[in-house]
Amino acid sequence: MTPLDTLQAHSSFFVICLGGALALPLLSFLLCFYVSEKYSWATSVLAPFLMMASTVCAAVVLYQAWNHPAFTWQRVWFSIADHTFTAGIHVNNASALMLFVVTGVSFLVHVYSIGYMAGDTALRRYFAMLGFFTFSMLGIVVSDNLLLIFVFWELVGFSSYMLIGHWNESPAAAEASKRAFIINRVGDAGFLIGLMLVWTHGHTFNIEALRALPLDPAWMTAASLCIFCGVVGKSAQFPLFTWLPDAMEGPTPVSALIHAATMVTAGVFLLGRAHFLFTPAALNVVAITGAITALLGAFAALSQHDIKKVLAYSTMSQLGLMVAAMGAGAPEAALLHLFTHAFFKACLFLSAGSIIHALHQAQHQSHVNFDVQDIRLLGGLRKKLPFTFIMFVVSGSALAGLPLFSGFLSKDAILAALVHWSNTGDAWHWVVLLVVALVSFVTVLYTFRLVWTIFNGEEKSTASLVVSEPPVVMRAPMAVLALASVWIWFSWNPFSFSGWIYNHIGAAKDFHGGFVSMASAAWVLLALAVAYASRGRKLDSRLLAQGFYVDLFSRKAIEQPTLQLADLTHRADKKWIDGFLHATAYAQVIVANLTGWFDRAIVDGFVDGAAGLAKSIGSFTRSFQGGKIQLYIFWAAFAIIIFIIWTLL
Amino acid sequence: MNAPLILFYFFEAAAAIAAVALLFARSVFYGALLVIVILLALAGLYVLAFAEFVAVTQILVYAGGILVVIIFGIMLTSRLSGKPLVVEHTLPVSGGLVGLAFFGALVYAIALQTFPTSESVAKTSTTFDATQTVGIALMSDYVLPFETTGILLLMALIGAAVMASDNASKKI
Amino acid sequence: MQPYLISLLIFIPLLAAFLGLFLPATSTTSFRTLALTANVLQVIVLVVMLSHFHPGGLQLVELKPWITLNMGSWGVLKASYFVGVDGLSLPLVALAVFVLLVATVSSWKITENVKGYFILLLILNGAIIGSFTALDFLLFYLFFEFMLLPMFFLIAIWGGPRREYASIKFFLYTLLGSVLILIVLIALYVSVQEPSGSAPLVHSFNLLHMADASNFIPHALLDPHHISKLGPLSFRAWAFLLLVIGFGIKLPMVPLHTWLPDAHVEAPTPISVILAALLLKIGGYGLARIAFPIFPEAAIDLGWFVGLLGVISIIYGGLNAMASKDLKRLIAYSSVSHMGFVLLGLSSLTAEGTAGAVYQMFSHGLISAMLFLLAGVLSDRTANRTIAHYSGLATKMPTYTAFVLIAFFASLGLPGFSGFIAEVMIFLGAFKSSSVGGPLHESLAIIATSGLVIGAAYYLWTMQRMFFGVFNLKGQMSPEQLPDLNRREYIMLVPLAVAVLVFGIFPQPVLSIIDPYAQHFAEFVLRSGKSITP
Amino acid sequence: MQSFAEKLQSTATSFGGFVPELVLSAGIVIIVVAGLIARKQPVWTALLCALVFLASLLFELTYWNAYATPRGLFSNMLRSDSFSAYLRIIIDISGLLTVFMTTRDPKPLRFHAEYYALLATVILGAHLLVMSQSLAMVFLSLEMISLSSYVLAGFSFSRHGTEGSLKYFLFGSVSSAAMLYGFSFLYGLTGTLDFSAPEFARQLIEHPSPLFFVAAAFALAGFFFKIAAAPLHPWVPDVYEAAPTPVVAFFAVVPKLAGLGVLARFTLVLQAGGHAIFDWQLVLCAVAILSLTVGNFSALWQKNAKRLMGYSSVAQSGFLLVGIAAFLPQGIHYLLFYASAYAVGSFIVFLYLHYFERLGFSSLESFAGTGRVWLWPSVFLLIGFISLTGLPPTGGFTGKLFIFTSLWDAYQLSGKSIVLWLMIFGLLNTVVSLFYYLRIPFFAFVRNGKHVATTNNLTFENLLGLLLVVGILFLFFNPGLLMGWINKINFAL
Amino acid sequence: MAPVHHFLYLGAFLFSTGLIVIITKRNTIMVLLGLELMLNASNLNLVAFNSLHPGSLQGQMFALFVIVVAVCEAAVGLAIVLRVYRQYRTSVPDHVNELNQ
Repeated sequence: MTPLDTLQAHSSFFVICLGGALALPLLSFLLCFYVSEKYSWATSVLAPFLMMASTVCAAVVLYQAWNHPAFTWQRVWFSIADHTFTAGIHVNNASALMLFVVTGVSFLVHVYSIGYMAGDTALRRYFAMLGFFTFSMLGIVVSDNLLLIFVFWELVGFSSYMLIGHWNESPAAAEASKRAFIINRVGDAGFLIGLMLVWTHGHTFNIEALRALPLDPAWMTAASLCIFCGVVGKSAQFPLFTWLPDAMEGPTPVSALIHAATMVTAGVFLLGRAHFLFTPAALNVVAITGAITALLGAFAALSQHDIKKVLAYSTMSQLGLMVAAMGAGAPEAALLHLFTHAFFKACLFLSAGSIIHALHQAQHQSHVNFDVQDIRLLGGLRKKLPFTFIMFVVSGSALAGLPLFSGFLSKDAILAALVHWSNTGDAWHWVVLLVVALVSFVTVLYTFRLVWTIFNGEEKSTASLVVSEPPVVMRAPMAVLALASVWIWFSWNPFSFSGWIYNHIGAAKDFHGGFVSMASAAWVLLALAVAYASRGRKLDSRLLAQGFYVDLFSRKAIEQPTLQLADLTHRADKKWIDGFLHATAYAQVIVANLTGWFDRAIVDGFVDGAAGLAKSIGSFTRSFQGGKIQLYIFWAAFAIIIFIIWTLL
Repeated sequence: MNAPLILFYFFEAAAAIAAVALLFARSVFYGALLVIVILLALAGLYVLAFAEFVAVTQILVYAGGILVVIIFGIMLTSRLSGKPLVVEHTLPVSGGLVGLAFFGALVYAIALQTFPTSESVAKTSTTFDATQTVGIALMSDYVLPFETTGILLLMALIGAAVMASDNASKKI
Repeated sequence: MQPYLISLLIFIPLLAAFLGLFLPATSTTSFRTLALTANVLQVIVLVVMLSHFHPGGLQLVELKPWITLNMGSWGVLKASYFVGVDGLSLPLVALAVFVLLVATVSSWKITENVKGYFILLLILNGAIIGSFTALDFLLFYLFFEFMLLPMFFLIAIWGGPRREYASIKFFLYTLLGSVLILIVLIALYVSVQEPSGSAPLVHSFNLLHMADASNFIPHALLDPHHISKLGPLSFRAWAFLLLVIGFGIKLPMVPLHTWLPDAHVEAPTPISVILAALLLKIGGYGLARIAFPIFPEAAIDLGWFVGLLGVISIIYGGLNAMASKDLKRLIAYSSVSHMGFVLLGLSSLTAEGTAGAVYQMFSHGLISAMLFLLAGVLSDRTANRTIAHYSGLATKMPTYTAFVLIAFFASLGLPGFSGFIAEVMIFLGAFKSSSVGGPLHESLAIIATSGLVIGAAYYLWTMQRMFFGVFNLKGQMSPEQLPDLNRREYIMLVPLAVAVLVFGIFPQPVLSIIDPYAQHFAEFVLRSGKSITP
Repeated sequence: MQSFAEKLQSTATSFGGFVPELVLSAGIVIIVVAGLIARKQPVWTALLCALVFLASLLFELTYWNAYATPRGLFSNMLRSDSFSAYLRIIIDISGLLTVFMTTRDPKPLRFHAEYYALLATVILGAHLLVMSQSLAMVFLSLEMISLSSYVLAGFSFSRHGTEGSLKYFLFGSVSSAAMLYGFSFLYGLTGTLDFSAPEFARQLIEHPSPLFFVAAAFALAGFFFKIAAAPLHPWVPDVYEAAPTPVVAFFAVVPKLAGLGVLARFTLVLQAGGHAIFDWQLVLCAVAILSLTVGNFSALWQKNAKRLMGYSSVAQSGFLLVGIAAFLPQGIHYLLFYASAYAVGSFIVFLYLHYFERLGFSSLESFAGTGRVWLWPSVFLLIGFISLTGLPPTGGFTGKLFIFTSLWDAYQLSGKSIVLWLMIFGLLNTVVSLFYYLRIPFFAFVRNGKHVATTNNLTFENLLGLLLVVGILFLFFNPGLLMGWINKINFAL
Repeated sequence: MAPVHHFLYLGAFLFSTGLIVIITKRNTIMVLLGLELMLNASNLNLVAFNSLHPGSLQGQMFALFVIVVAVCEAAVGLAIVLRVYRQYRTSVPDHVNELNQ
């Protein structure tokens, strides 16, 4: 099928909507920079409006593309020799859905930001970068070739850098944004190597074309693992996850966006996109990495004290689950979890943001200062923030995987896939399954702990504050997202994950999920009970609180040595390489002095040493300065006779 | 051993001994006298080598001219001290070694050498009128060097006059 | 008109320099106007040139006899005024015209001895264009050397506090390089004859003739058909190495790079711009134009070495940049790192790598010009470029920070900026090299990717230290000294930023010019290199 | 054997090819006499001297075609050919320039007639030297140059001048005595004083011996002294520092080129077309390398401009020797080209060193800031230095390109590694040389000095400088003109 | 007549002696004397060699010219020495050493 044919297969309305969905965020980015300083408030109207338009377009695209042949469109980007590098769009069910989810969540975050960021000095930059962030993510979603994905991949990194570091006067934010970008770059370097492998062996980056190529498993394993490096960086997998908790320094809506729809999900989406590249060997690595990440994230979330960090580790853990599912050969399950997670995690963050926002406002009024994100200082907020409480509970339930919530469905899908996988493959696959089960248990624990600490019990530091619910622009998005966290949107049957999404975003394998669903429900309820029973306990583990010291390790073992190496090379540059130059300069002095021997009379004493060293020392310094003609003659004669004797011999 | 040969070795020995003495002479004046001895001895050798004209020139110009000039120079440059000028040595060891090395290398090279002769030596006689031949040669084959020498002499004298001119003595 | 376009481009500035000699030294504006007029005229000529150029081989050629000496039995020595542009030189010429225009505008800050400054600048201008277009080795060498003295004086007279040391170092290094090139030049033209083959023998400096193995005089020491050895390598390999070192100094290539940081730190802003954006490129240009095509078999044999040096440059330069305490020095080291990519790309002997290398030269010209202009903004205001003395500049100079951000991200190879295209193609080419018979091992490309991380690290760290955080100054500066960008700076920076962006998103116009050259280069070097191997 | 009459006849015809030298000889006498008459008018003697040189130059040019066919003069004492004629032309021009430079000196020149007569004598000696092919004539003309030079070196009449003179004299006479000693052995070994005679070469080839080598080495020592090559160079810096600048300019060119001319002939005989048992190429290469090293490295740390130029002169001898060491026919042509470029470059430099010396600048530091005030002189000086370094776009570069070309050719032919080393070493020395050549321009343009002066750019000096600068640039941009002329020169014995 | 070699040995001896004198004597006039010795060594050689070629007078003629040149050298040399003495009040060459200070 030529690109033209596919174009005709879809209505021009579809194309316009697709273009709109992609271009409007970019337009938002450009326009926001053009708004003058004076009217910067206008951006908070303009950007959400454009995002809304984009969301509508995406909805149309989703509606029209759903269960239709994939829409493809290609242009030559540039060409070299007989190879062309194309830029193209490929929209199938998964990407159309992702398109909608990304734009939708982004729109909600935009709206929420109107309230949350009101009064910020750099509002234009904020909304512009939000637009750009969304645009970059959309780029990844619809691109039809790996190079283009890599391009947007990096742009996502860039926009996250800008957003995490939005409050760049704060050193911590600046540090966090820098680290996020650099750690992502480490993964990207791996991704790039993967691209090189693909190019060298396949001579194309086009995903569909690659799918059709006869491929050699050895280099496919290598290439897919390299590409997985990129995923590890972007989706915060072990060991490159440390940037994610740090990224909480950014504004909370940004965190919501990063964790729900953009950035971290990009990795999982790419895994789904390029899943055919992964050989079983590579998939094993993927599964193990995912399981480790999920486990680490879940346990680390247990002993965090910062609301956002708990959520961050929880995201990491959830991403681990998705990656593990990918590794287990169930991309549909992973994607399903991706979508459900997008909504409830966004809701969780926005709710957390709501708490932070409300308490900040209150603090501001009563001039009290404490860390509003530290849950040890919070408590009993249920009465003061009832709406937020409900939102938190709903989305938290989804996260915990309680039945009737979306999380239950997708987690079920993953578990079912893993059960199937462990039945068919090597024995150690069971370990992964067990780990995942453990993770879902721990998820319940920390979610319960979070909700309980914040909303139940006595008020601590907040007792004296006059706290009010956030404005409606913030509450509305939360409500929408909470609504999207119930099962109904994903499958009619609250206990069966094989709904319309699961069955159509890929070549879904139908697992017999009934037993797993029951077991899972029971498991979660057991966990809930345990959580309630241990509600007062504190888990103070430095190991967990510090994220297993991976961060510390990377600082001590990688960053510091690198800096020391840089220092070393810098000194080497000055001392050795430059020093060599200077040494040659000294050598010149020496040579000049040696030749000066000829002209001057250094050797006066040397030659006549036999006659009397003492006598000549006096004339030594003087002889240094000027020429004695007889010495001139002596040296000339000496040179000649040496030369003659040397030749005669 | 015939008389010329005895004379030859006599002159050689005289020149050599005088030269050795010159090496150790500490008075310029004695040095000059020793050089006169050498020059005269050489003149004798020239005669033995059938170069009477050169020998005569040697005695007249060298011993008679140059040396007088040099002795005159000694007088001029030692007039302040009044006492006999004592000459120190500089670089005696290294200078001597270099000189000896030259001598050794030359003797080594000469000893290995045979020289081409254009005609048999026996044919020449002591009656060969060198002076006339020299005169003819100077006017024919050697007219260019002869004239060149003239200009050289002229300019050397003018140059010497410039250098020695008294009003040039400024102390800067 | 068309046949004289290149000559016009070369001689407009030289003529202007000559005219400048007769202007009164007191009139500052007249020199600015003169230089600017020359630059604008060059831009016009360039536009005409671009409209006449069609992607393909050598074009707009001018070939005039210059020196023809009949040396009797030895033959005829022939050098010509031979200029032309192809896919390699045209982008660089365009870059040169553009950057020189920016540099002239940036020279408004110069107030001392304006006459001398602008005359030297104009001479430098002509010499740079000349080097990029010359196709006769002697002519090339003339222009190559001709750049040296103006540059030397521009650094030494108008430079910073340690200018004398820096200028002499620059001069010595570059001269050393050019002497090495001279050795090869002599050896080459003695060994090469014009293809006519008739008596008398014509020794030609024509670079195209030199690149044809059949033009070598049989049994000459550089004759590819009778390879004579000197030590472990053949004469041709030695010659190749000499050229690599000679041009590598200019490039600069580790470990021959130490002149660069000093020269950059001390040079006045416009000169830094020219140095980084144009002079370094002449090293890469020389390798691509002279070293590789004339000694293809040596390029295949020793390409791994060149590539290795490239990788070392990438990493070593990056590490040094990380440890630099002076902003300009940091940028200078980043240039070392980026020019390492050029070496890597060229030595891959693939079309991708070559095109990437040329594109990298082009793009680095734009980006480094921008970086040095930005560094110049700070030096102009406070004469202090120590990174540690600043923090939180973003609040005080937001526009400036925005441009710095763009330049930094462009330089670290963010997609959307021109550097990305170049680096990706170089990586692809370098990785692919061994599979098409090129000299590079895959591991080189893999190791080189670490340069991406290092690049991000030092730029973002600098960003964090200087621009983020709370506004604070150290070292006897007051905030009043730091107004945001003025109109002139804005005018200089915007076109560069736009160009970097445009060529990052739409590389095809430039690549279509480079492409025929790159294909020909890779194919030619590989084919003729393989055919020469004894 | 010819009859006396025939000899006289051939002598008489010899004068036909000897007109410039006759003019010079007559000129010397006239100048001396004129000096006695016009004691107080140095301008007249200068003009007279210039006229003599000009006449000599014009005669050289008119006889140029006649020189194309080589012939022996005065019973083969001299050889009249275009090779020597070319060098004589450069020598005459140098003489003219020196006269001009001298007249620029504001201080009254004492003994002016003697001064100009001595200049003319050196020129005459140089003429004779480049034509000589008899060892006797070589010795005589060399002495003619030397003795006059000793006096000229002391013409500043200061303590330093005298010291330079003494050192020059002692060193020079010892070297010429050594050379003479070598000549005497050469005579004994070959039976002839005419080194171009066939039997001279035959004896060399058929009876090589250690003594022959020693003798030739002694003879070469004298030549090396004259061209200021290491290891017979130690006198150079002292003399250059002490002598008046015009004289130094003169020394840097005239005796050097004259010595070079005879050295080229003599070594060609010694090498005997490669049949010689001793490798004289090796000797020349070694001396060239030594001169380059000694000259360049010692020059690096000099503080006095003229002393620096002294060492530079040693290094330049090394480069000139490169041209000879190639032992190729075109090598001689290239050598002549380089020598011309060297002469022009050297005169540019000395012209302006003299200019600045009159303004009171002689140490390198004192040049600080002069470039700002005396722009054109400084720029011309810079171009002169660039030419001496051998960078484009000057004739110095073309010359260097040419001589190293012939060296590479020589290497291709012989495969001797020393030749290759000389080439690499020589070119690398260019870098070193630039270091000191640029020091004066560096001080002049880069360092700041306090000079307040109004300058007059339209002096005859600057016009002359401009002419020379244009010449040196022309030698780069169109070397064909001069090279075409040089190519007509047939250099053979 | 004695073999020519004996002339040459003496010549070599005189030459070397002259050289030693020139290098070692701390008096300019002595140095001049050494110089004369060296010139005479050459003359001796020339005359001796000429005796091997009786038909020609080359060596002898050369020797004559050398003598004349020696005169010139002596004259110029003495003039210089006198000037040195007048300006430096010394005839020790080592003490004439003010350049390059």
